[in-house]
Amino acid sequence: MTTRTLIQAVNDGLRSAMRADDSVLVFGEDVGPKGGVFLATEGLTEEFGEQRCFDTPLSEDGIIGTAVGMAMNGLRPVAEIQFQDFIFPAFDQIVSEAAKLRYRSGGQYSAPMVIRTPYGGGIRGGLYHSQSGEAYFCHTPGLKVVIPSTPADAKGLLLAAIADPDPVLFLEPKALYRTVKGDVPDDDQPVSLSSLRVVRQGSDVTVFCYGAMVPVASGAAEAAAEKGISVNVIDLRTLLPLDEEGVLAEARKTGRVVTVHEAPRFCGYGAEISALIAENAIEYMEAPVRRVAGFDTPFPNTLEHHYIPDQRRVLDAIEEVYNF
Amino acid sequence: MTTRTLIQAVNDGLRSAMRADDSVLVFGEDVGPKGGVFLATEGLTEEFGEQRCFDTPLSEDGIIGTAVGMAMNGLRPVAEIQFQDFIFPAFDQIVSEAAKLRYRSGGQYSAPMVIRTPYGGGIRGGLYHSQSGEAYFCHTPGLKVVIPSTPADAKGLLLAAIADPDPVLFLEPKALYRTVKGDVPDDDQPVSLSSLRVVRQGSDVTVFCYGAMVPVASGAAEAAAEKGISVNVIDLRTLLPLDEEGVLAEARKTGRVVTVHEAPRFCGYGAEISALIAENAIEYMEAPVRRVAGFDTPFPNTLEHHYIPDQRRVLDAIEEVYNF
Amino acid sequence: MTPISPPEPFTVTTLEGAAAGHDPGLQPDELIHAYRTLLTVRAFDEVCMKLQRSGRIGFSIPNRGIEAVSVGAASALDKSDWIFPSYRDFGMALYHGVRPLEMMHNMFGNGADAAKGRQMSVHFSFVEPLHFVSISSPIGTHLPQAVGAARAFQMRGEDRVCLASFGDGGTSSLGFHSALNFAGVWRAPVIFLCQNNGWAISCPSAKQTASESYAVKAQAYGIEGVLVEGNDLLAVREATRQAVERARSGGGATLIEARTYRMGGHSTSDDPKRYVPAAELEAWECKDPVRWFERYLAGVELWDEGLRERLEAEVMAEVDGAAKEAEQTPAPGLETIFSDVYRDLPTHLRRQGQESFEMAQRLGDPAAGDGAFPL
Amino acid sequence: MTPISPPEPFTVTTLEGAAAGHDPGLQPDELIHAYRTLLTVRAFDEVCMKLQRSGRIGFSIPNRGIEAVSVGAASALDKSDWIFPSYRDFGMALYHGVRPLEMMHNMFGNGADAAKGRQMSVHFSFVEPLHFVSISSPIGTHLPQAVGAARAFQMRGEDRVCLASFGDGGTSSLGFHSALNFAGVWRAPVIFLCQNNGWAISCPSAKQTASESYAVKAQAYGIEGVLVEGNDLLAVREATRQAVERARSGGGATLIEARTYRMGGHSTSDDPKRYVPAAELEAWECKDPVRWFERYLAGVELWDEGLRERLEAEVMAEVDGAAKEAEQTPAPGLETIFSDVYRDLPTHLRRQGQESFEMAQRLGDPAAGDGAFPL
Ligand SMILES: Cc1ncc(C[n+]2csc(CCOP(=O)(O)OP(=O)(O)O)c2C)c(N)n1
Ligand SMILES: Cc1ncc(C[n+]2csc(CCOP(=O)(O)OP(=O)(O)O)c2C)c(N)n1
Ligand SMILES: [Mg+2]
Ligand SMILES: [Mg+2]
Repeated sequence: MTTRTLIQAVNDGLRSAMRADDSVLVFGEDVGPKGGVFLATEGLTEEFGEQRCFDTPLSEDGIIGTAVGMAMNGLRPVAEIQFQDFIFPAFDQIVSEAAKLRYRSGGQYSAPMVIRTPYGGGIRGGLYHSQSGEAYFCHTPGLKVVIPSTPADAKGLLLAAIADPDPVLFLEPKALYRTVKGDVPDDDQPVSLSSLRVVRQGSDVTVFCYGAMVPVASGAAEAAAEKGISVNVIDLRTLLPLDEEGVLAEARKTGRVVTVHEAPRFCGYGAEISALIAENAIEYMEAPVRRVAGFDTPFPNTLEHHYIPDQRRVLDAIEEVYNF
Repeated sequence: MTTRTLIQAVNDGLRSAMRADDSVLVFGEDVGPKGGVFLATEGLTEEFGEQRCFDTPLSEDGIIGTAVGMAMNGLRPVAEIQFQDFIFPAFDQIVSEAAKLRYRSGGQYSAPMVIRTPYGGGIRGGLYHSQSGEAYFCHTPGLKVVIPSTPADAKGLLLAAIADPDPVLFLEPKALYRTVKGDVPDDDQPVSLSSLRVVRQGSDVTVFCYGAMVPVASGAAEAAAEKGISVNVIDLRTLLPLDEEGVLAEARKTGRVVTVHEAPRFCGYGAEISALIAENAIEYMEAPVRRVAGFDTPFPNTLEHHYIPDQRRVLDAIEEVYNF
Repeated sequence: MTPISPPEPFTVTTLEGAAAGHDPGLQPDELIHAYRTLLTVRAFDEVCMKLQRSGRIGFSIPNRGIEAVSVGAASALDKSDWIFPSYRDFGMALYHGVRPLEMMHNMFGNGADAAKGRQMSVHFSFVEPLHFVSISSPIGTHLPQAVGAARAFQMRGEDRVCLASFGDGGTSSLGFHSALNFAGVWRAPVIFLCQNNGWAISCPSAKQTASESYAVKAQAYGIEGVLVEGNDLLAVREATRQAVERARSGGGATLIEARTYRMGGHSTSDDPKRYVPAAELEAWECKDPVRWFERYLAGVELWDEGLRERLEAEVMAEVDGAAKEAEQTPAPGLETIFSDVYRDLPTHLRRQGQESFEMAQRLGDPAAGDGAFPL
Repeated sequence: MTPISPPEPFTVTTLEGAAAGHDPGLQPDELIHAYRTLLTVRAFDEVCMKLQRSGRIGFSIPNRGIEAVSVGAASALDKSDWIFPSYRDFGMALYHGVRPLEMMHNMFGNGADAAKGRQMSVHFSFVEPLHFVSISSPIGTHLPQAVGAARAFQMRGEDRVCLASFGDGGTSSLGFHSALNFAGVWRAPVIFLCQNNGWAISCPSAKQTASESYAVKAQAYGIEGVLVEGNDLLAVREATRQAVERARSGGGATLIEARTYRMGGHSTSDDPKRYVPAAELEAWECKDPVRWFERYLAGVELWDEGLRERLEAEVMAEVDGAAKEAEQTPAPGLETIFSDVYRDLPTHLRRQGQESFEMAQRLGDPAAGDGAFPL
């Protein structure tokens, strides 16, 4: 065990996977000598050479399109998209190609690959360096979507994603890159995808969250505890495929549910959690299923702290469903 | 009033808008001399000339990107994307640009434009000529998303979309293009956006649907009536911005709700309806909120009739929530 | 608009069939195999057209007029190379030994189809006898994929190449730009084969680009560009052979523009009379690639009318038989809707599959549509 | 990799400042205005760097070394033309009369910012005194927009043009490909100005493209391509002037590659020492565009050291004052989160806005972050 920040754990995971398997390649914009704009790939070109960690031209379509081809042909590409906001030029390659290749070829071809990209707000990046686009991808069968919230999960889930036979979108909460620290196993311990993490056990209200909202929800749970409300905090970790049974069990346990994410509320990921509950566990619900989310606007800049759900807003929702 | 098919009504709407306003342009792939692969634009080049209805190179990014620029600069572009499945190369222009231009420029620039595109299954088009991507766009503040299900609405909503000051994605249910006929006003009667349409009044179960699922839901409602179940069928028509109050009122009215769409269930539009209800009307619900949807797989070909929700499946869900 | 004044495409054979001194690099049996493949493509087209017109399949993409491009290019590849085809390239698969029956299964989308009936017809996928990579409908997406697959060959030090084929319309796609750019920078072993058949559905080349030719676009990416007469099979073969050699020897990518002409509609759903000038069709008629190749074969004394009749009968019988067998083959099972989304079936798809089985048992099968496709 | 062996970029002025016989087409006061603009850009950079280093703004994009491109190009435009700028083009806005204060409001994202504090700093938007279209972070998206806006000019028979500016990295973007292709086919009145400053963040040109130059990419689209020395202000002006003339007279689009060099980091968050070879910086130092233009001005007897000192003091005072005023200006109101999503506020946003007001009143303001930006 070593104490690492979340971004260091990502770097550890990449390095470890590259050491274990020659077919693992890392590429994207500025991931080479510069080591990535957040330094997630620092030192990889030095250790593995330009053939295995390299910079590409400025084309996300090219990055993901070539990754699909490499993956088809025996390599394990781990492509970086510099900010999730810039993934959209590659939307077609991800949604039409990576996600559908195995299906449309009757299993003859497949695209085992990882797309890593930082997402979310908190760095005063405005509309285009702050977005949380998970819902766009979670509506796409054939993809897996993973979001870690701790250094240990960042490494463990990344290792599992790289080993996975299917394309995985690995969204990294940039707000947590250097603000969370934690113990990370020195050896390789993949964390299996589609498994929830119970952050905190509680019996009154269940909060479903992921990524940068996990510490926010935990803080709110702590504050709620002081007011005598026992909050169950669940880190979803893998958004697609989701452990639906697990989600329903945690929801039934408390009969009161709050979901939290930074992305806009409308058609956001929280809606799916609400819908699962409304369809399969409504008879257990003792209060409305509350969504705490970004507003249904583009992401602002100066006022981002009003936009991103914070402890106050989550606590407010917890109290509301608790007192309903 | 004239009896028209849905596609004829689209053609009428385009023609009428082009006659009324010189700044309205129609373009896309094969919309000129060929008149569009579904003939939605038939005769427009003849009537208005190559400057106002024309073919473009094969680039959806170029089609939408130039449309944004035209819209900024005083024209009213109505761009066609040949199949909704091929809109993804333009995803960045739609989601990052058209949707966010007004916001990011503090209202100095805006992109009043319409993107028309046929969506949905039923023509044995397989993975890439059948998709229903509405949820991808409904998670995008700044866009409006409209889906007609009758010839009258096709014309009326299209006229409203073209007159609208904001970018509108106009999804046309290709399965209904020639299979529904109906009276269409000869003069211009725009149908205001964000208004629900009550297809059928009922008191036991409310079914929310849109596009090609409207006749399916109506058929199911009819069949349910024979079994003594009174079904309230609501055509949402404008998915974004949604008349949320209207939806909640219709849901509260019956206390039992079914949503229907062709798109995959997971993170689909139905989830938002469920979530709205779970958040604002759960105390009125007497049964689970059931979703009838496409499966969480790519769209198949030979077996598409198993994939697309049909009357049997909708009726089954109606009975289930009724008997709960 | 800038007038399009291209240099002339290069040829190997005169229109009369003479190829003075040119060594095609193919043995007589290989030449006949190429010829037989041309005839098979034509037979396949003909049968599919009839199947479509009689409502037994929904859709097909004719190759009339452009057959020599696929067959000529394929003849320059090894079986260990990978093909990233467009929907107009099944001649390449046939050349390398895919049988019409395997293709017919796809046309009917039946249970024996390699793609398990999930794709529209004409969207083939094969891994044997060579990698003929699953065809995708979105135009251009396969191009950067070919570059990625080629990079895998490079990394492993293999001298294999990828050939990616696409139409004139495809040059406007995003994939074209990314792919040629990455291939240039990576010096990747790829051959980009642009089949310029004059049209992208109803869009003529003059509205597709203002550039002098499609071949000239290679310059923007620092790769080689070649313009070749697409109806001269041996010229296409020669251009491809040179490009393959360049790629195998580390010389990087080539863009080949094979200039040809679509002698019919875009697909069985298209009515070209709305937009194709009759004069153009007429002008190209005399360059029919099958007749052209026959004249060459006759010149080297490998061909007479008798051969054509014999082979035509042979391939027609095979294609016809294939159609009959494919039509009899049952549809895929319901489980194929849910498998292959992921390698392992996740819980939610297992449940959706079960529900859908139960529903089909309880309520009977839903009604199928008529399968007519508008495009 | 293909060695990059470009033709030499064209110049108007020698490095010593001589421009034998060349008529810049600018009056002395206009020349001085251009000079003053260069100095303003430099002062703005300097002040922003300090503001960023002291944590008062989060981010800025320096222009050191490339100032002549924006200013030279802007000088060839009319106020009725539209500019689709990149984030390195605020020199164009300054040239046409936007005041440093308006820009500083954006740098602080305060309530007086034209974009209402919604964008990151350096993402300007102006409609007066000319259309300087809202800068977007995604690279290349503005290029097809410029073509569309130009088509609107064409349709209305106006002889106005659009100038779209972008970096060497931008040539790999999808927007570049679509835009140049559409502009070629439409013969649209657009000038594409590629500022080749050698780097896309840390990616050097040799890894961006294998083409001989960026200018040569014009051929792929049938439009004119020009390579110009980017640090020679009058050469950039001349290249732009010719392109503008061509566009206004119906001759279509031009791609100008202005070759320059980024004499610093990509942004205030970047550490170029990790990747920029010191030798390159040294080689470009002697081509500093401000000094170069000064030598020209001296040659035509418009300049001496005294002028520089006077103007530097003048513009620094203005920029400094602007920074102080902008820093004092209050943040935008909470309602700006919800307005301008649509022209009219829809019900759900009205409700979300109200809830958020109430919450702020009930629970107090949430904590703001420190605003440091990593890129
Ligand atoms: C991204 C995308 N846009 C639109 C289409 C619809 N479409 C199918 S084929 C075609 C024309 C293709 O023309 P070309 O590339 O010249 O190939 P050809 O059919 O002539 O062989 C179009 C527009 C598509 N398949 N993909
Ligand atoms: C689509 C997209 N991908 C990535 C980025 C991140 N990014 C910002 S600037 C930049 C480099 C741009 O280089 P260039 O076009 O040469 O412009 P320069 O900064 O040198 O002026 C990158 C990769 C982005 N803004 N947009
Ligand atoms: Mg073509
Ligand atoms: Mg640059």
